[in-house]
Amino acid sequence: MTAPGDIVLQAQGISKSFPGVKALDDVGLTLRSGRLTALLGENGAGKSTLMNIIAGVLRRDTGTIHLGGEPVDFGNPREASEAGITMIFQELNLVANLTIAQNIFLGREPLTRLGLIDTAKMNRDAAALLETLDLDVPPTTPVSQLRVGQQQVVEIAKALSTNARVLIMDEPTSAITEHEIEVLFGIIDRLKRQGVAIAYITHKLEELTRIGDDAVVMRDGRLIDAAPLADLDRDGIVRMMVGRESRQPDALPRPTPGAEVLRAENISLGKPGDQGRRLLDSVSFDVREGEVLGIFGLMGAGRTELLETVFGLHPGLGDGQLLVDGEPASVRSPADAIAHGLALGPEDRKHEGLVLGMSVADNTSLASLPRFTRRGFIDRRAELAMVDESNRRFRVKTPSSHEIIRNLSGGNQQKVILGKWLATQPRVLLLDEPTRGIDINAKEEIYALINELSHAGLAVIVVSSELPEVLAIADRVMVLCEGRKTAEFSRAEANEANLMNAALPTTMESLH
Amino acid sequence: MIIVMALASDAFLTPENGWNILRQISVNLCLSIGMTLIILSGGIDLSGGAILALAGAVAAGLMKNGIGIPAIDVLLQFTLAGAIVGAVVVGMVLGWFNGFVITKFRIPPFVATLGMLSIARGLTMLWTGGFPITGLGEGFGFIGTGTFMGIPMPVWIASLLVTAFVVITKKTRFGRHLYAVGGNERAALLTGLRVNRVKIWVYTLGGALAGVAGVLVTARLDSAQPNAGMGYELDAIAAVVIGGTSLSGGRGSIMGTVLGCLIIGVLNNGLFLLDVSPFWQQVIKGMVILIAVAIDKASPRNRSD
Amino acid sequence: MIIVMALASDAFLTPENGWNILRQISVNLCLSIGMTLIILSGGIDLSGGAILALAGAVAAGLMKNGIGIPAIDVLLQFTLAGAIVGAVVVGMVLGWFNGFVITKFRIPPFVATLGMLSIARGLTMLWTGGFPITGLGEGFGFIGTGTFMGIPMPVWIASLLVTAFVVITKKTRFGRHLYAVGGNERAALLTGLRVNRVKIWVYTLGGALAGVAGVLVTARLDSAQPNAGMGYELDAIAAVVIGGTSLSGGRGSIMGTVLGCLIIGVLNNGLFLLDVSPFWQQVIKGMVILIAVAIDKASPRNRSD
Amino acid sequence: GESGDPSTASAPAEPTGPKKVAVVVSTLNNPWFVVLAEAARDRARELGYEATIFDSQNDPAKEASHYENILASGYSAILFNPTDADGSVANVRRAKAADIPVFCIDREINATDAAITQIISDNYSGAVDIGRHFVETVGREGKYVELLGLVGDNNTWNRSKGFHSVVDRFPGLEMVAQQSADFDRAKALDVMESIMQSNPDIDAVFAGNDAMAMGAYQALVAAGKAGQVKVFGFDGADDVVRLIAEGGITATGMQFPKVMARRAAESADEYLGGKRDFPQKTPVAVELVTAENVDQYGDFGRQ
Ligand SMILES: Nc1ncnc2c1ncn2[C@@H]1O[C@H](COP(=O)(O)OP(=O)(O)OP(=O)(O)O)[C@@H](O)[C@H]1O
Ligand SMILES: Nc1ncnc2c1ncn2[C@@H]1O[C@H](COP(=O)(O)OP(=O)(O)OP(=O)(O)O)[C@@H](O)[C@H]1O
Ligand SMILES: O[C@@H]1[C@H](O)[C@H](O)CO[C@H]1O
Ligand SMILES: [Mg+2]
Ligand SMILES: [Mg+2]
Repeated sequence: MTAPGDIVLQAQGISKSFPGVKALDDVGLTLRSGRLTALLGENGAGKSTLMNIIAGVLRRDTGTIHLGGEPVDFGNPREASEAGITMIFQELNLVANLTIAQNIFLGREPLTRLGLIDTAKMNRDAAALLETLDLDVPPTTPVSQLRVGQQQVVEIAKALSTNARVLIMDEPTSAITEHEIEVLFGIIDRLKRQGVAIAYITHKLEELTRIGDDAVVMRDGRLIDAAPLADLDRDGIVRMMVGRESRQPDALPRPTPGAEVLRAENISLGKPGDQGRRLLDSVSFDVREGEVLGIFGLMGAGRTELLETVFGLHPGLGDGQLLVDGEPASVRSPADAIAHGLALGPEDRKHEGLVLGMSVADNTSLASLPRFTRRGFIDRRAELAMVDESNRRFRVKTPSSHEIIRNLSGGNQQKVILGKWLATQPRVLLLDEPTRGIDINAKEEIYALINELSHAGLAVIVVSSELPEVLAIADRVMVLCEGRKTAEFSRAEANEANLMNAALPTTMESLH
Repeated sequence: MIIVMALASDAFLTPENGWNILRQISVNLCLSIGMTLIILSGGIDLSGGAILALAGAVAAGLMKNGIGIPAIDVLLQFTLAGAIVGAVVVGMVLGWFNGFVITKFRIPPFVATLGMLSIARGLTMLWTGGFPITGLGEGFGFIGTGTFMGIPMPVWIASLLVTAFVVITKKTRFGRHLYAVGGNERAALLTGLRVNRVKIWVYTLGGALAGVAGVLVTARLDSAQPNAGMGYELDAIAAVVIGGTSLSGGRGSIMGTVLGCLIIGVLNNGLFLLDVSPFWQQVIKGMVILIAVAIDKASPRNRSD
Repeated sequence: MIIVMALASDAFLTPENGWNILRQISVNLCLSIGMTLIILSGGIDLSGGAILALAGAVAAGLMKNGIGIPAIDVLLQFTLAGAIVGAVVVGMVLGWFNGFVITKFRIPPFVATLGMLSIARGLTMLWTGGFPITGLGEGFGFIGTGTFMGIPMPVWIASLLVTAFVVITKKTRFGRHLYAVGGNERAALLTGLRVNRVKIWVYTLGGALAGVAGVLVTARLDSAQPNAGMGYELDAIAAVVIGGTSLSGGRGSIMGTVLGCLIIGVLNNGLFLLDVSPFWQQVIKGMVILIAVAIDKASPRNRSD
Repeated sequence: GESGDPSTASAPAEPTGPKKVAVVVSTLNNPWFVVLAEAARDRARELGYEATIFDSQNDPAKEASHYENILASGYSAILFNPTDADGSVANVRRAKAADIPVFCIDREINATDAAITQIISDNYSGAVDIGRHFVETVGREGKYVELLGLVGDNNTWNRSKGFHSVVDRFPGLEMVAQQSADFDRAKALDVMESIMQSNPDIDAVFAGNDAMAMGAYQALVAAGKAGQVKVFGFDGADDVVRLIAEGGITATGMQFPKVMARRAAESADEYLGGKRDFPQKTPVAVELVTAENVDQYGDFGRQ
């Protein structure tokens, strides 16, 4: 067993290029036994790429990696995991149709003497793991029935079950609740005591004081600094990340809300295939011109469903009434919603917001093509002019508007989505977790944009799981809990305590 | 490949043989254009060959016998143009039905069109009684065998369709929507595209193009064969895929498909010219499909995931 | 459906007819088991029928003529068991080749197996010279037409295979990995599963099962037909999909496929007993496929997106 | 005529309704067989039977399934057009074991002790006649193309062999291409177009059936060579007969599917009435149809 502080893994001189991008340029990393090294940097800094190389997902172009003093060169994730390196990936990697237990032990299924899978043992072991993680769901539940946050917990369970000596976590807390984060941090402490070396990527700097030991700051594929956390302060880190002083979110003046634009009355939503349960139960709200309405709640409170229902995505299942400018509006599809001036930036950018194989330009204009269409034909010149204007306005960083959007960083993808919707000249903008997985700098740009848009008279609804975010940008906050509206606060009334209080279920009955 | 063939057979590089190949691929090209649209939208169509047969039989039947409506004791006679329109309309209706079933009942396209394959084959048999409909007259035959300004009619028709659909896919809103639906259906839906409407159109157009192909086949043979077009759907899919269109949708082009049809046409033609034994022809054709697609996959532009 | 048929025809519910149906579906069942594995893994196979034909021809050829190795002037003679093993090995090799091409050159399964369809058909013709191989002897015929404990041999063989593959898919690591690869290939890869190895095995098994099906067809007819199994791949896919297995992989089961085969078998059998005209049969069969899948899709357990 | 066993003739006592006769046909995807099957069915009905057509879709395995169904459901006789000379033998034997008489039509099975009788076209001799006429009209020198039918089909090779048994004796007649067009009109058209590229100077085409002869003719029309190149077919389909009269096609071998099918139905009726002495093979001559005698013929038969 290594002593605490011994070097477990050392990477040196790592470089990696993708077509058109140098993602890593001569980067090094040292992971020590029993210590957590935080990787910090803007979107696209190269954090995930570095971790993916260490975990055998990507091949490096140059450089060396030593594990326990021995040089290693992994051709695939299996070789890395056999050598004791386990990674929790930034994007969920579970097989939806398998159960929790089947996912946790995938590839390492316990066998009976006959060589068949020992299902009983597997479920027992999985149940024990779930217990330590405080996830109260039977291990035989198919993963497809879990919320995103619960799935993230299963990912963690899966990683823990490998007993790795190097554990890499790429934004493990981006989708889980405060409570789940606490549990995770408890486990991280325990693993550190057991001598595991941990690499941890996050955009939430406040987590570091709680669990971090060392920090590595990256920018544009280069290593900027590596030091014990104690030697760094928050402002210093941010300065290193973005390469300049961070702009304080100056409390920009808020416009006075105008007339009511959208009113939703008694929105309800049944659970598909289950008559009894309701995902939403008579939720009513309204939003005015120039106003930002925040919707807060824990994971699974039904916020995504609320936006989707308003946007016409559940025509058969939902009921309730929508009024736009006081007139009843029939919204039975997103196309109807758009026709009434609504726009939705979905929670899952990659899978719901963008056609990843299309160019930046084609994605940007996709919702507003009618404006550029004469007798069915697209006026390409007018279209590109709009796209260029939009890219300038939203400061989209891209080599050209013909670049395939898959190659852009998350923050820039999010800005393209905003640009796409603004091109439809909407009245109400619905944004679901618009800053999830986005770096501090890009986040602030997006806050500024939201503010700017509301000054221009747009009504904005923002769903967020981050208290500071809601408090910073919303004029009014509505809280959901288990599909019901539990409270509404004005900007002046809202604070962390009363929001959280309204968001917590009163009955602790679990949600499945 | 073209070079190999040119060296091996003198007849290969004659202009006459060029027209020949183009005429021969024109039917597959019609089907393949429709198949390209369908595959771009993220679907697949196994019923093209069967719709072709029914449409051809309908064209021939309308031309030759008209259609009787016993209830009011009327016999409708059709002109050449009327019969052709009738065939294309039949293709459209069956294609529309494919799209309807796929979008409304969410039946996977593979299965829905497999069902249609069986249905259309049965309908063709019912319409023809199992007998070819022959002797369709000069005018009809001209479409299949005539030339206009020295260019065979089927080549004209196929070229016009290629041009039209290159423009449709590249320059129109419908074309853009097609790529978006095939690239990411959920995102397209959330962006307000009428995904189902796009899909229904795609299958309807596919059916219409199969109808045109049916008219061409019938005109070339001066006869509607009940078993026409058997297996043509697989040729069309092969052409589309060899032409670089991704089976998962959203990526590819009509011009690629034209190239795919040409490769298959040249291969078929060349193997005959070289008088390769029919047994070996099958083996070689299979190999060439594999090699063509493997090369395409290995090219840098397609290395993405 | 079974009820409708039973009411309409007395002959339908006899025990004899029951064995009949089971015997008739046994070949399709072998192919469909392989197809289920392949579809569960996220692939598709169009070459099953062609491999069936080649394997059947190989079994018959080995039985009857052995194989000569001219270089060393040796003629290898094969026993019954040897010939059967030979056929299954041929199926495995071609299946393996499918898997190899799919994983190594990343050719879409649809295309790779379409190429193999052509290759295997050509090889069958080359092996047989286009003529059936007949007169294979009692022992061989017994496999196709004999009974053991009152149960037809093909039913025994199919049942054993069903049992084996139910266990394999449900209880072994390979089976679990199969579902994982089909359900989320990237997750399976990142979890350290040997995705390519799983896929190659799946296609190899599919080939082996096509080989078994080839032996069964040949034994039933006491003759290997060069054009055996034409179009069987589509029947197999239909059975798998009707049985509730998702064409996008990761969801479904062998028992579902057994049900799918039964539905198709009962349908074929019943339509004949009811004296439905062969032309209408095709129309009805297409309709039933659509309806069966639509009902399956509408059932609550499948309402997920 | 040793087939049939009188003691089993009265086997299944069917108290009510007419007896049932099955017509099992290799495929309905070719009008030739549609004519054949419908003629057999209609004749059986005329004779007072219930008659049903079973389509084997060119697949002996499907044919085997039909046999099983038929044997399980009380049919009295099978009028049978086999998918394959070898592949169908086992089926006929199974019927024989169940005491159901089988009467083969048009295509043989390679067994003489299984069917009651086989009423078949004499393909080989018919093709010999065509070969003779070919040499007479084309001459002893020239280039020709042969279009084969389905390469897995007996008739394909019987016709080819019969033809070559004559033509190959004349070394001046050179076969410049031999390709399969699967008995299919559209395939024959494509194949012929391609062949003519490398062999623009052919004198004749021999096609293994009339559908292919028509496809080849269509290619010649398109190339402006109809009439120059002599086309020979086999079957006696109505468009070929018409073209022989018009001079577009040189000759075909007339088969008599309706005659054969009716005779099979009548034989079955006689068998069920007690008659037992049938010849194992009843060859039906294939008649050479040329411009001289074409007025005597119609669609698949004599006027
Ligand atoms: N497969 C790929 N192909 C092309 N470019 C890629 C690929 N993967 C990453 N990149 C590019 O490499 C750079 C580094 O990306 P990486 O994912 O490592 O960033 P990150 O620091 O993890 O960012 P985030 O905080 O957004 O997760 C980015 O410019 C990204 O666009
Ligand atoms: N397709 C579905 N089928 C069944 N249950 C679902 C489905 N989608 C969501 N749910 C359930 O509905 C509830 C509300 O989920 P929803 O995604 O709206 O919550 P949320 O507040 O937006 O949280 P998150 O931030 O995780 O999206 C949860 O209990 C979730 O498990
Ligand atoms: O005799 C028939 C006809 O010639 C038909 O055209 C093909 O199959 C043969 O068996
Ligand atoms: Mg990352
Ligand atoms: Mg949500």
